Amino acid sequence: MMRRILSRLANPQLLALVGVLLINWLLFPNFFRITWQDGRLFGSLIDVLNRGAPVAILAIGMAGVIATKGVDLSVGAIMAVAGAVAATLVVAGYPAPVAVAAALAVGLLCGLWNGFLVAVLDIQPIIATLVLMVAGRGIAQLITEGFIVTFTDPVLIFIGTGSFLGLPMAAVIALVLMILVTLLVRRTAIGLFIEAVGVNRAAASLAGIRSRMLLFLVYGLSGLCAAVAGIIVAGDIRGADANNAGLWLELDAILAVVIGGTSLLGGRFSVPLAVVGALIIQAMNTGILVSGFPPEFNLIVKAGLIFLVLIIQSPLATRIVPVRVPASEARK
Amino acid sequence: MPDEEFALEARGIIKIFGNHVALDNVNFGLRAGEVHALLGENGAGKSTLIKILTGAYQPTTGQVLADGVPVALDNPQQAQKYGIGTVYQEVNLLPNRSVAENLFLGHQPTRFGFVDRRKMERDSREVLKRYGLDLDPSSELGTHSVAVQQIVAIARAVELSGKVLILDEPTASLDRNEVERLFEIIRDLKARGLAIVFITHFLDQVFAVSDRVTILRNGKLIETRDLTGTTRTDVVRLMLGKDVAFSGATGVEDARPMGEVLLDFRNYGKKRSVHPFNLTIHKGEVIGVAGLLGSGRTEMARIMFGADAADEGTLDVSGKKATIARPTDAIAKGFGFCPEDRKAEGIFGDLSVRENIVIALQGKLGWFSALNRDEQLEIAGRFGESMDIRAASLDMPIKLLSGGNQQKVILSRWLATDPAFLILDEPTRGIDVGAHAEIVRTINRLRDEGLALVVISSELDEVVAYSTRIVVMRDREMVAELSGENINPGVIVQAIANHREGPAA
Amino acid sequence: QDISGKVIGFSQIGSESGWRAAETSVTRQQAEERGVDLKFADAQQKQENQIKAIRGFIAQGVDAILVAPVVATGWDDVLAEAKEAEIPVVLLDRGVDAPEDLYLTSVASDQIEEGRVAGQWLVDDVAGADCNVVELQGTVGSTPAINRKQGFEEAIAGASNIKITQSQTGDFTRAKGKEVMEAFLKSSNNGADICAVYAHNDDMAVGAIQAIKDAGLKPGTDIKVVSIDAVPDIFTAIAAGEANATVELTPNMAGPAFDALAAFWADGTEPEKFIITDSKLYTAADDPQGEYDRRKDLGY
Amino acid sequence: MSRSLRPLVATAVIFAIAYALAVMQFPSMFSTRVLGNFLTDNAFLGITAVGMTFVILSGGIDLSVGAVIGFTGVLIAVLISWAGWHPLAAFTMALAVAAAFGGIMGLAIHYLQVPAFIVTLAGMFLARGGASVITRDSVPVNHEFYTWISELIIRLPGGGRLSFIGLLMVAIFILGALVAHRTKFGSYVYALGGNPVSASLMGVPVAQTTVLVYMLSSILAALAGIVFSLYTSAGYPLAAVGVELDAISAVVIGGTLLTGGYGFVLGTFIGVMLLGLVQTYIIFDGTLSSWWTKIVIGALLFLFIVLQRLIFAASAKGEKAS
Ligand SMILES: Nc1ncnc2c1ncn2[C@@H]1O[C@H](COP(=O)(O)OP(=O)(O)OP(=O)(O)O)[C@@H](O)[C@H]1O
Ligand SMILES: Nc1ncnc2c1ncn2[C@@H]1O[C@H](COP(=O)(O)OP(=O)(O)OP(=O)(O)O)[C@@H](O)[C@H]1O
Ligand SMILES: [Mg+2]
Ligand SMILES: [Mg+2]
Repeated sequence: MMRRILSRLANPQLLALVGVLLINWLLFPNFFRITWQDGRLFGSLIDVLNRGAPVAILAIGMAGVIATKGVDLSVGAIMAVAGAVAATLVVAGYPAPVAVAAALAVGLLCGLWNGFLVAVLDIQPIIATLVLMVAGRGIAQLITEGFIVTFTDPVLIFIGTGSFLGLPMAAVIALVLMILVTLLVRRTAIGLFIEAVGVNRAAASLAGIRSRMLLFLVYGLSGLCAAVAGIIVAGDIRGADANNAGLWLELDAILAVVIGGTSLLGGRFSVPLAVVGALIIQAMNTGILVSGFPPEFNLIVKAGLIFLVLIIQSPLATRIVPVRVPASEARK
Repeated sequence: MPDEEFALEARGIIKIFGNHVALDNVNFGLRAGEVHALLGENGAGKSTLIKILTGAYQPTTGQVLADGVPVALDNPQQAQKYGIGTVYQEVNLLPNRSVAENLFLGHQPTRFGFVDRRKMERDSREVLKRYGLDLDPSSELGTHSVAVQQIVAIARAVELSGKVLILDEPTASLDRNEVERLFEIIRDLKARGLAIVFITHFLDQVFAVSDRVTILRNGKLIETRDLTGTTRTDVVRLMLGKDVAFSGATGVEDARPMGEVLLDFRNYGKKRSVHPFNLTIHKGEVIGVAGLLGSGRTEMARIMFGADAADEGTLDVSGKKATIARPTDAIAKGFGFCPEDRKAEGIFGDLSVRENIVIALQGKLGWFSALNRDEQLEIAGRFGESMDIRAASLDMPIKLLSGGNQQKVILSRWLATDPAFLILDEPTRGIDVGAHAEIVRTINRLRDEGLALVVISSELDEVVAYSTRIVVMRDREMVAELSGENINPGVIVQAIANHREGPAA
Repeated sequence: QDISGKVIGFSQIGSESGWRAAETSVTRQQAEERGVDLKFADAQQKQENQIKAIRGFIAQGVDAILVAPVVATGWDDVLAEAKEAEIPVVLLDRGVDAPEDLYLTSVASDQIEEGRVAGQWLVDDVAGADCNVVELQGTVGSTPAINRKQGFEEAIAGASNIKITQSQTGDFTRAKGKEVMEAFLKSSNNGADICAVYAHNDDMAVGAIQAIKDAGLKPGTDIKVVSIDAVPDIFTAIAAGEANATVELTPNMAGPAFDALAAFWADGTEPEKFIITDSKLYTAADDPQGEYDRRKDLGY
Repeated sequence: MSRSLRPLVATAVIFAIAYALAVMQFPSMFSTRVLGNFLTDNAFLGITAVGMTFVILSGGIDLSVGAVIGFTGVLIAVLISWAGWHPLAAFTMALAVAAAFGGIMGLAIHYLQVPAFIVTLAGMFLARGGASVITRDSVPVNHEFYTWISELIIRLPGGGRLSFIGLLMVAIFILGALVAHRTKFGSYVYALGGNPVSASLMGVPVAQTTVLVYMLSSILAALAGIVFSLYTSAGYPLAAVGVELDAISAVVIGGTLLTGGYGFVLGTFIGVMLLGLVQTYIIFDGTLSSWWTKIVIGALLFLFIVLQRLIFAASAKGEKAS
């Protein structure tokens, strides 16, 4: 048992995360300093959790999509739509729970639309979700009519900036979602079916798996996760910024999932490792910010990190240093 | 004969996958102008040895020599340079490209640096004619049947082989005529001095064309010997390391008491696919399906299982009307289906053996009553044992298993669902003698346990051995139903060949 | 000076910020007031789309073209084409690096001046006291980011007491502004070492204000906030004492443009080549609540 | 008709119908001016899309092309305006750098066995970042060579112009089609997209082909960058953001399967023209607000894909019946 836990901790993703954090610490000695302030924890490490949460939440949904050999480019736009819906509703005087529920429902609907294109019309996922990626942001702007819809609703603001047991609410939500989704896919047969569909859809259908329903489920879940992230981001800045909310975050989410060891060719996937992937990306972003790096170098550092993580993970490296195959270990 | 010069030779080959030794110090020499059969059970390491000889894999240790000179074969391309042409075990061509391009890929005739398509297609037509195929070389390979694809693969390998031709189970999806034609070509090439490696599980074919035989067992070289003066029993004994009686060939048995009617297909069919057919299947019955390649057997099986939905006729299951529009409907009624194309429709390559076994059962149980890992292991372990699945671990990806073991896994997958009716499409294709006998035994056992089975097979001896009735397909139409005395190869061949006036239904 | 019935094409950059949305809606308003048939094309932040739009307008035979150029360079060919087709072109809110005879006039603010006004305010406000400034830049490489940085640096060049200690890009967005400010606070002794934040636009400033509050400090007092654009939300913050100053960039660039066109068509009056809009400074002394009310319906 | 030709025909038919409808509403859309603009304005996208077609045919994807266009533009501008190089020398340099860049991505994809999506995403960050490190400004290019090229136009009756870059795009499409459909390299690309394992066992030089495909894509992206620099007479690090998505859309609308192995270079040409048509239509309409523009583009994208599906499905049925 103990050994299993230990060997699970010794996977490349966690090692990479630790590596990035250590580099941050070298560049910025106060990186690990955490203080207690106004009933919440405060420090760069907490920022990593807080700022990493939206991408982590996107990655939770994206992992399932990628495991079915798909990809969801629309999540950034769905974030904007969900934020816009929630913000306009509270501004129009609806109670926050209604606004949140409506935003989640809209996100789910967007996801199901993607599922419909992929599962029923059989359109390739990149293109199917590209439709909503382009149109979604327009829909969000249509809802906000181009304004940044600022609100003062305490519930929405709490979702974005509050804290629970000293931890940022966004991180808590991400954690809870991660656990729920992991349980959903691993305690039921859904995870196995997702992988089966991703590996061989023809065989899956002959083995009696309803792959269409499953695709609806994963894209729906991805849309729902995007909506959660969208509400958080809106709550964080107390406003729905339809132009910029979630802009290009789909790429970060895909990256997180891939860093988490899920192949873009479908098959084995791990939700918790996708979250770790998101944290790696955020740890690096935060590191650049606190260490005072000139902004022109941000992208280059990011590219370097991707290569590093991928080289660590590549079959070539596993041949030299035998590390555990991450995905199979992540399974219960 | 240590210093004999071989056209192609493998010396002291060891190949280790992870911690599994697939080949253990194997020596293998090929003389020019011989047909050399490479035999062994499923998983013995035949395909692995071939892949090393052709540069697809690198040996862990050991050497490959061409004409006595050590050569480094880093990829299949280099092997082609040495005049080695290969048909790998699974059909490994490009379904998205034209037949002509599949034949000539990498060696296309060119004019002014551009591929000369017209010449390529003309040449293709000629090459294919030698195999009795008359088809449009510019058509997509994927639109043709597996058999045609297999022939194209063979033709390609023959075209490429200046010196050595390697055939890894080339006959698995060929019918008799095509096999005969292949043998003619093999004899012809042999006369021209080519060295030919021939892997098959059909011992008849081994004795029909081969000069020498090398036998592998569990990755070890057992023996290489001349085939003259060797009997089948010798070969089987060497392969298995023990004597076995081939339990299938029971011949005509007394009519068995039939169970009650399980399925009743009435005018069942699908337009443009399978003519409406009538078939009643009882519990405890094996219906053999015979027919030429492309006669529509697979299509019939798919319609029965709902993989393609029937659009006419009715079906009664246990006396009650039933509609089967998709596989889940069929599975709910207790059907199971082992498809013909294992790789494309059967296995989940990256998933473990365990998951491959439990997946259909889990599909039947639905999303929310998941089998936990222990239950999965128990089920997989049970079938692993009873079906004698050879895998280093139940948690290894199934794609690493040999073909025969993969087939056993798929069979186990359906047995785990406790089916009432099983459709097996070519269940013994590409399977060694031992596994073959085992599958035939399993079919008999299942029948005795009261299952109903439909088994499609191109091997008449085999069909005759276990069927209680045989239906014959021709041109996508069920043309005959044979039972009792009529279950013998002679009558079946007649039924397949005859036009219209086949033996009475 | 009636220009009603004229067809005028407007190639807008996009709708990447509230300010730009306001510019679009003000332009539409102005067009409607004057009875102009406005053809609007959104370029989604891409120069190539703007060039396409201008070519499209030419092919359609519009009477005049307004362009808010996304970058300064690369307009020679397409403007020459418009000139050849005898269609006057007016540049809005940014200039271009092209021969001046290729366009009728340019209505724009002076972005360097905006940065200078903001910097001068800070110089005056701290009045000689030491002040470490953190800077939230706009999108890396964008013209306003470069110019506003340059203007600010020019203004504080003379004041050795004012230093920019950290500078990062906040991409002109609230979310990034907040995230970057959080990091600045962490690396400046929880904000104790920061005296002021200079944001290249108000949106980032709004984000930064929230970050400062989250860190337990008082924006506007503990850390001064100065930014550019004068969008409604910053006036709310100024009114609440959470922001100190903003420099106005008016969204009404189209009004002067239409006026110039009207005069040009009426009697061929060549307008001034550069019509510079005001870069007015607003602080708590300028009735922030009133400014907010005046702007809140402009489509920011 | 061969099965794989069908999506191509479908796209062509859709384009013809869509164009006809647009002309009915705005007769001035049928003019040599608009047709000439189609070529000139989409030249860089078209050239990029040719490279993308090869990449997608081989079963990969290249997200770095937009960034390579931006990087190339900056590199050229800096070499010409700051270092005083002759434009042709700068072009050669840019193409060489791009070739190396694409080659390295290809090597990483093949030898590290990392999905192309991720490697080229890293490539995109690298190229975009590299461009901003060289300069943050938009650097103008003022060289008589540029003026000379921009004056190389064939004037058509009715105010239309065939520009050098527009014709260059057409030439690249023709060359691309020849390479894809008539050379061994082309057949290797299709083979790779069909099934890389089979391809390798059939003796396709997989490593070499992969590297060459990404090299080709980067080189063509750099050529597109050169065209872009001629088009705008400047280099700007943020130029051509998101062009990769336009290129992918064009390729897919043109009937090439993203899974690889099926498709035509000519289809991509029609795909590019279709995207151009949509944009031109929206400009001519001139009433759409920013958000409606996005929504309409998304809806049209959806419409084209679905129409193509329907035509494809209908003709597939027709075949079985015969
Ligand atoms: N890439 C691989 N990784 C790990 N193990 C492998 C790999 N390829 C083959 N093996 C294992 O090596 C052994 C030999 O396999 P091989 O395919 O050579 O058998 P074979 O004799 O051709 O069997 P069959 O008659 O069923 O085709 C098997 O146990 C198989 O599981
Ligand atoms: N619409 C059609 N037109 C012409 N031929 C067709 C059509 N549909 C199917 N076929 C051919 O009919 C044959 C029926 O295939 P099927 O796989 O059912 O036969 P089979 O007897 O199982 O043969 P095999 O042993 O090769 O699997 C195939 O060879 C296929 O090419
Ligand atoms: Mg084998
Ligand atoms: Mg069959």
